[in-house]
Amino acid sequence: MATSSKGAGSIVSQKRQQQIKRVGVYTTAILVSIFVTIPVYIMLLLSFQPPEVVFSGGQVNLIPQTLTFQNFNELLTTTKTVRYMTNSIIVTGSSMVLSTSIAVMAGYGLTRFDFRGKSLTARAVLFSYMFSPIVLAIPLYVLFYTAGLLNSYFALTLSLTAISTPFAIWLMWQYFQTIPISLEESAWVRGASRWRTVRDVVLPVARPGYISAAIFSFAVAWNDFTMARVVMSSDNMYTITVGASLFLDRVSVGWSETMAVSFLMCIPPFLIALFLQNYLLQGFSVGGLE
Amino acid sequence: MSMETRTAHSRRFFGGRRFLLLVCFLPLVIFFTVVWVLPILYALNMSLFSNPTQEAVFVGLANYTELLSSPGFWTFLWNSVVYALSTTILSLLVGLGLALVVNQRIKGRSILRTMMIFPYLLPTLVVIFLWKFILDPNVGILNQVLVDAGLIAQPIGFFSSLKWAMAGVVVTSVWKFGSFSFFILLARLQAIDPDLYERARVEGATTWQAFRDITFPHLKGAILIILLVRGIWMFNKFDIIFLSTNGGPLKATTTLPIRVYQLAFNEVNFGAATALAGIMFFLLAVVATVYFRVFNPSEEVGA
Amino acid sequence: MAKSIHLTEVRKVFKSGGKEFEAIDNLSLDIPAGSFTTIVGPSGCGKTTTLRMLAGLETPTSGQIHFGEEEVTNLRPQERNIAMVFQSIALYPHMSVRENIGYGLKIAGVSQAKRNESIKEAARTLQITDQLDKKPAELSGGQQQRVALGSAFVQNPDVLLLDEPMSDLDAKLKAELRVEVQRLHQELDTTVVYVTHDQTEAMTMSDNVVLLNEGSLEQFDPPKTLFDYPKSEYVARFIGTPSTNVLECRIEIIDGVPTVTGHGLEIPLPNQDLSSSTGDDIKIGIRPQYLSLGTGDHSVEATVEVVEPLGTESVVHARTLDDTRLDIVSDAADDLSPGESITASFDQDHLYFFDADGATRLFGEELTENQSQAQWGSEQ
Amino acid sequence: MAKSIHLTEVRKVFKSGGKEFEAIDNLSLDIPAGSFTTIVGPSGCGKTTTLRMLAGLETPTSGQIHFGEEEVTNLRPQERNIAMVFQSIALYPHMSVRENIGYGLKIAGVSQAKRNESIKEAARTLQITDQLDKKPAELSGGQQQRVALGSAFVQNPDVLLLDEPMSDLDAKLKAELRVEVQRLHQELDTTVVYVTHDQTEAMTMSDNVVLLNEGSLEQFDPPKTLFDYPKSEYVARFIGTPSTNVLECRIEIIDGVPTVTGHGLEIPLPNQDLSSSTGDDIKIGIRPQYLSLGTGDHSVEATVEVVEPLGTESVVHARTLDDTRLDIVSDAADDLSPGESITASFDQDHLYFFDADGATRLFGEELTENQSQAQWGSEQ
Amino acid sequence: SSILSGNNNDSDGKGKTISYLSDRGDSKQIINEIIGEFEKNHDYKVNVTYTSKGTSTDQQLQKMVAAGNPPDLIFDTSADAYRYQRDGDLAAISNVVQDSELPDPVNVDGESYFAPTMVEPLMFWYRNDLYSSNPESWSKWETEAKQVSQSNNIKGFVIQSGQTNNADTQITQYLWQNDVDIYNGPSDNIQVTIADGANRQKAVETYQWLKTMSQYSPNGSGWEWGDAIEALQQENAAAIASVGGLPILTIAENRPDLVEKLSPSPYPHPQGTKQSKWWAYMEGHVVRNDGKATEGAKAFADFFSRSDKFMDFVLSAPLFQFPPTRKGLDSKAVKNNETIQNHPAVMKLVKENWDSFSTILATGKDGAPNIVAADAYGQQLLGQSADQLLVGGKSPEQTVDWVAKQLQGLKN
Ligand SMILES: Nc1ncnc2c1ncn2[C@@H]1O[C@H](COP(=O)(O)OP(=O)(O)OP(=O)(O)O)[C@@H](O)[C@H]1O
Ligand SMILES: Nc1ncnc2c1ncn2[C@@H]1O[C@H](COP(=O)(O)OP(=O)(O)OP(=O)(O)O)[C@@H](O)[C@H]1O
Ligand SMILES: [Mg+2]
Ligand SMILES: [Mg+2]
Repeated sequence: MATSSKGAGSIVSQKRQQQIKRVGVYTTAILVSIFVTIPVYIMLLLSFQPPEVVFSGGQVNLIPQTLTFQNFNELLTTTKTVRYMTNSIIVTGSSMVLSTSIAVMAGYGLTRFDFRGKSLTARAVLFSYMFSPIVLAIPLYVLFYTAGLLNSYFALTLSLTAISTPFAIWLMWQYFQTIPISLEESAWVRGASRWRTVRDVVLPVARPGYISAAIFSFAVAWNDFTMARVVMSSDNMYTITVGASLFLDRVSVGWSETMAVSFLMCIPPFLIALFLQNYLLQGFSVGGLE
Repeated sequence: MSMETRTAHSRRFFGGRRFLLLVCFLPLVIFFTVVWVLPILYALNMSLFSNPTQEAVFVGLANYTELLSSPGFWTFLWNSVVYALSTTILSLLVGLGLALVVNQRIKGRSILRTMMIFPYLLPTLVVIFLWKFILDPNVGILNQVLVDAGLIAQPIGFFSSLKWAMAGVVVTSVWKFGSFSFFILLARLQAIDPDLYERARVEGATTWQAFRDITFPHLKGAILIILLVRGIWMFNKFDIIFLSTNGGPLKATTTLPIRVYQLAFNEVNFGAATALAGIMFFLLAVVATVYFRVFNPSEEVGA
Repeated sequence: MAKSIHLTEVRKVFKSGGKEFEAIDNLSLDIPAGSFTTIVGPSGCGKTTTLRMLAGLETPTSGQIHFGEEEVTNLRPQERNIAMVFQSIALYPHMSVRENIGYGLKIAGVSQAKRNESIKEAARTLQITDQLDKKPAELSGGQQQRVALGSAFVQNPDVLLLDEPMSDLDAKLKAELRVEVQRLHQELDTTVVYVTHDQTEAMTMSDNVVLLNEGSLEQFDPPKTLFDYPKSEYVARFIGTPSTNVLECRIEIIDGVPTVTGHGLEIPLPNQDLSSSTGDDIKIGIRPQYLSLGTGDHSVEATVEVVEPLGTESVVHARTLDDTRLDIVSDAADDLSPGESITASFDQDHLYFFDADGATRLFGEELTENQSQAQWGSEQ
Repeated sequence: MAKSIHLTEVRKVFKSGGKEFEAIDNLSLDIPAGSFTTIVGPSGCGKTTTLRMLAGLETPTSGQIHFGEEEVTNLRPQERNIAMVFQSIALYPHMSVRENIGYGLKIAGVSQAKRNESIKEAARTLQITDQLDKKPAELSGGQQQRVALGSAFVQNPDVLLLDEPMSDLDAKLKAELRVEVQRLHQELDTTVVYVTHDQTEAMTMSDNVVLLNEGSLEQFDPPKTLFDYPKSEYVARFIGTPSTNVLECRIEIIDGVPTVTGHGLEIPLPNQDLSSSTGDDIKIGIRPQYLSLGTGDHSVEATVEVVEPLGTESVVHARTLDDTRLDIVSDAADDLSPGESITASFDQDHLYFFDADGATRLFGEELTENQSQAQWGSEQ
Repeated sequence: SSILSGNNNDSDGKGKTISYLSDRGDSKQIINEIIGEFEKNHDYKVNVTYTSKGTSTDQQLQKMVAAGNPPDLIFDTSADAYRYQRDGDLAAISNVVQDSELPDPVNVDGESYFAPTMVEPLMFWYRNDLYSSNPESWSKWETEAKQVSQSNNIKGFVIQSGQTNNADTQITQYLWQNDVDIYNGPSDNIQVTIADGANRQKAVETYQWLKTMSQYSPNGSGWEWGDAIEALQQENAAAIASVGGLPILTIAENRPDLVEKLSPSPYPHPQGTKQSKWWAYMEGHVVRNDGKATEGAKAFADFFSRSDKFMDFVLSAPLFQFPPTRKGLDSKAVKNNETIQNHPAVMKLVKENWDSFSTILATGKDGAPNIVAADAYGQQLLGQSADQLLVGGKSPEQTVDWVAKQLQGLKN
């Protein structure tokens, strides 16, 4: 009989095996949590402790002793952190919207239409990944300078969008392929115009897809240092990454303020991670790969 | 039979098709031309000149040949490959391990998930702050812990010793980018029909056999895509290395993108810098083309 | 207002990857206004394609489609007053059941209050009142199909197109809904075209049945006619369970009379103009229900393979001496066991005679009644 | 080697979200080695759960399971020599059909050559030889189910568990495969437990049928017994299509004889010990097949609602005067039309009598044959 | 100009908007005030682009030049100024420099190209509680460092290496301390002499010294100023070299308890002889000649140098930046500055050594401007040489040969 050897040699009971597996799983989980959390913990620790407490005695004290907002106070009163954050939020927000809109339109077009040059478009999008973005700095600067757009939100938004769009398009393209065309057809049959169908059916159904794309665009834009450096040249226009890198040079600014400003930069990503991860997962489940 | 063809045909007679097509692609085409095509052409054009921004002299491919024959090129290429491969593979492994864990029904999995996505969204600058602080030989927690535990006699300058610099940069990168693979793989794992595992158990498969014969084949396409996309991105990654080691010590972490930067801004040789970028582009395009031919990752998953 | 539907020499060719595939081949049909027409046929025969052309989701490669007087061949789906239930169900995942059902009405500008009323009524009929506030993903396959039905019915269309709308329901519910759908059809003023591959549905629900065979029309008739007077072997085999038995025979002249011989049978064909076919192969078809284990005009020897008890009756699966399958429905088969020899008898007026191409040449009752015209009349 | 299966007071409680749900309640069964047992019941009654406990994929909350002499209650699936076809089909999407079928054998270490042989044979039987090199996604639902069947059969297990393995097949193929599965069962030395909610399958294929009702055993008997001697109204209604008609009546003493009255009926119950129930409600059940439009011992007036022609016969859906549904299967209903009044007659030996709780108290034939014990014996 | 750069170079330098590139973001407030006053008095507008310290000014500049949009005014070091002058990009601002008391480090053919605004000398800081005395000579230095390293859980000193300004200046200073003449010759014929004769011997000695001292030092490759200060702050090292009072300012923030324990000191001399050359950065303004508002930039540089807020600008980072003239040191503003008052030892050191302050630029014969040194500093070749020695495992001799070869390479 084919399967007579089943179960041979199993001395450990099913329950026991389950236990061993659980222990393994939890150990991995804990190790990874430590790996991920420690840097974040340290950031929180430093942000909310006076530096002389953290660094006293030549050791970094890992146990919080007090709670202080002194570092933030310092940031907010002596630097343009608020202004930088505002700039960051403006360009990140507009880049997110722009990149996602382009991705939704292009993704929809690539899935729903057949036309000559479609595969060329798709390939161009893919190959644009392969050009090192740092080389774009000079041509883009020239471009924006010529167009008189330097030092504007518009130019920075455009540059950031340039970096995030290819992947976002790819994500949407894949995502739309999982949405059955019959959903749209069903709306047409019921008398809905094309535009109405897009509004009532396509967009709501594609939501996880475009939220993933938006999160990705967010990560790119919020992350950015190079492009902001290329495009922005006045203090009032710097984003928080550039701004922080400027004032962190200062004599009087130490690790504590560094961590405090890092903490501020972490708030939007944290909110996104907290509230939108489900969409991200859904979006990636189809968009990420196929 | 493809849905696209079906609708494409059926819509030929519908009003508005052309218009909708235009709406879908016009922004893309304009945008793409402005922010990618023009700059890239401009850059590639620069690579054919010496001193292209001031007294430009056309030199043809001289910049390219010069770069390829310079001894440093192969070192930097090697560094790039080491960096790109090790970060990609490690972040894949970390992502895979954790995705497998989170895919189990355990308590706190959603917290784990939140924790994992978080680093990916952080600005590189912040990531560097955090890791510099951890790996720093002076204030660094890691050194402090290792010294206190008696594992090392004196603090190690992780970003500044030949032995550790690449490792330091890689760990930092993996910390940030591990979650990219994690999310893609987790999504993929969750799409696997749990009945497949039950069927395998009934058929007598061990846990390992089930992983080999079910989990792995399902993840294969995703893994190939991650290797490709992440690999390209890491090969082109600039900021994380620049901010942590700036290519040092002694070129130990100088990758091609770092070198491009140095050529452009330290040595003010835009011709060579853009030529090097062109070489990188060419290398990646070749690798990607071969990769697509051999593995066809999109088909892998599509099935 | 219900409209008649006319297809005139409709062809549909799909091009994919350079290859052409003819999904529908010269189909002409005249479906009366307000009638209930079922399209049946095996998988891939072009049922969905036909329906999609009616809906305007595909454009015929050639030929015309009219709704009543109006030519609609090139009209967009939005411009035909139709409703459709898709084979893939196609519910909007982001809308509640209520919104799904009401979406067409909303598009048409019906007020919220009126919409709710229609929705409530449809939900009651389809037994999904409790599900109204759920999302489609929370429903079972059967419930989803009922929602799809509901959303088509509330729209009160001229033409209602249903693509296998009950395939996911269980037998009991199916039986109930069949009755409801018929009731709704009677109440609404609409022409229904219903695609299915379940012949029970085709037989029980419809005024007319369209039977397709690889894109061409095989027969278009009321169900009873289809069952009793199949135009071909294909029709005879497709309609009715178990499938019609077919025995291969030949025509010989015995005692001057053209006679069908084979399998130990001798069936004379007096007065029939099949003598010209002497020596030709001919097939005879007989429904399992008309075979009995008792006596009859003719009989065939066979060996029992399996007996399937079905409650009041059983199906006996047997094979003739030359290994042709022979199914018999009988209520006296309980004590048969595999391997046993039986004699299956039949009366010749239940026979169908098919020529080598599978076209029906003669119905058994014509032999007996001496009629030369089949009841379903001349070629339509 | 086929093994008998014994379930002893098996309970299965699911905990989810703090709530407990009893999916199986005190189930005891003795399934003979080598037999073919079907588990039927409506959706959610615990069929799959039972099967999964046999497979070792769920552990009973209490009670024991034995295969032959051996207790397997806590053994892992790998340690029981079983094969299973899942309700969800569960084919490995990345493996070809060939690999799918052979996977269990590969795990068991069977050589490539031997594997190929088994696969080839299974594929021939299941008519999927042409599909062997395709991926599951390229197959139709029906083909997929056949692949799943194949991979279970090639494993030659002690116990073969099949969870609705034919739900996606079309009627014709289903009929064919039913026969094949039975043939395979006869050839292989294995005990088959087969879950379905298609009663035709249950009736035609099995040696014994387990009918579950919300997790408890309703009846465990050979199909014929189940059909003819249902233990309860639930069983009578569940088995047989159309469903058994049930009319609510009462017991009165008429002329000193306990008599069932209602719907214009008067059915005396001589010699039956139901006199103690005088004044009680009682329900009578009669299968639509045993109702006729002709004459009989008793008759009921009804109004036709819908007539469904089914080829040789028709189903008449009617309602009695007090609006109870009444279905009649008849071959003489062609000219009935909705609204018409009919008289449905029956012989009393086809009746079932249920008490208020739905338990069967009496079979009509007992009245006639004057037997006081039903054929299926005393309470089992 | 380039055919590629979109060619916006048609300006006559008479534009009204001055584009100003500066890395002094930390003195932003005062700079803005000065700009405000300037704009009130002149018909110009000033647009400042701040960059972070280090190389980002270069990057920003290259980008702007490449686009044909060069800035008019740059805040930079004298060494960079000389490089730009060599490239022909600067406009002379002789009137700004020569009419004032400002030093004139970039004077070519009688024209001045650099208007200094501040001086930043290197300084040595040590733990007065761990070092038994101020280690004035190399031998003492070694004994102290050894003693501290062995008896305490702390490194005696920090040797920094790598491609950073920090490492480069320090290695240069060590060589200077041993009287190594890295270069020689007049501006138009600079010779690299580090590997010649006696210089080679002394250079090898110096590198040998560094190697010895590195035993008592944490590995410091790639460190910038802040890293060294952190070593001091975290008590990983007992002594470091830095720019001016930067360490004490930082430590006052994070470790107030350490402030008392730190003392400034000049670089020790191997022979204990007098200090002859002491690296001090000089930073200030240069005006490019290819911008759109060259004239305005000149006016602004002049206005800036003469502004009554000039001292406020210098003192916006006291102890770190010092006035560009000796006279400025004695000014009221400096004297009254609270931070400076708190650290009299620093001021004393600066005043005593003022005369030996020198930049890398002035390393030609008799202090003539040295373009090779400017370029070497731009690429931090001497810092790299220490990396070759300490990280790359070259011997002192090999290191000297390596650095000589690299420097020679710059000449071509
Ligand atoms: N867009 C298309 N491109 C190419 N071939 C197509 C297309 N749509 C349908 N076909 C082909 O046309 C034939 C008829 O398809 P259709 O969907 O009408 O079948 P069907 O009768 O509805 O079958 P089923 O019962 O399986 O739904 C099939 O062979 C199918 O493969
Ligand atoms: N893991 C589980 N957790 C909680 N409840 C469950 C679980 N599995 C099954 N149930 C519940 O147990 C009951 C029996 O489920 P089971 O799957 O055995 O039904 P079934 O008879 O196979 O139904 P169907 O015909 O629909 O397949 C159902 O009410 C189901 O919701
Ligand atoms: Mg179809
Ligand atoms: Mg089930």
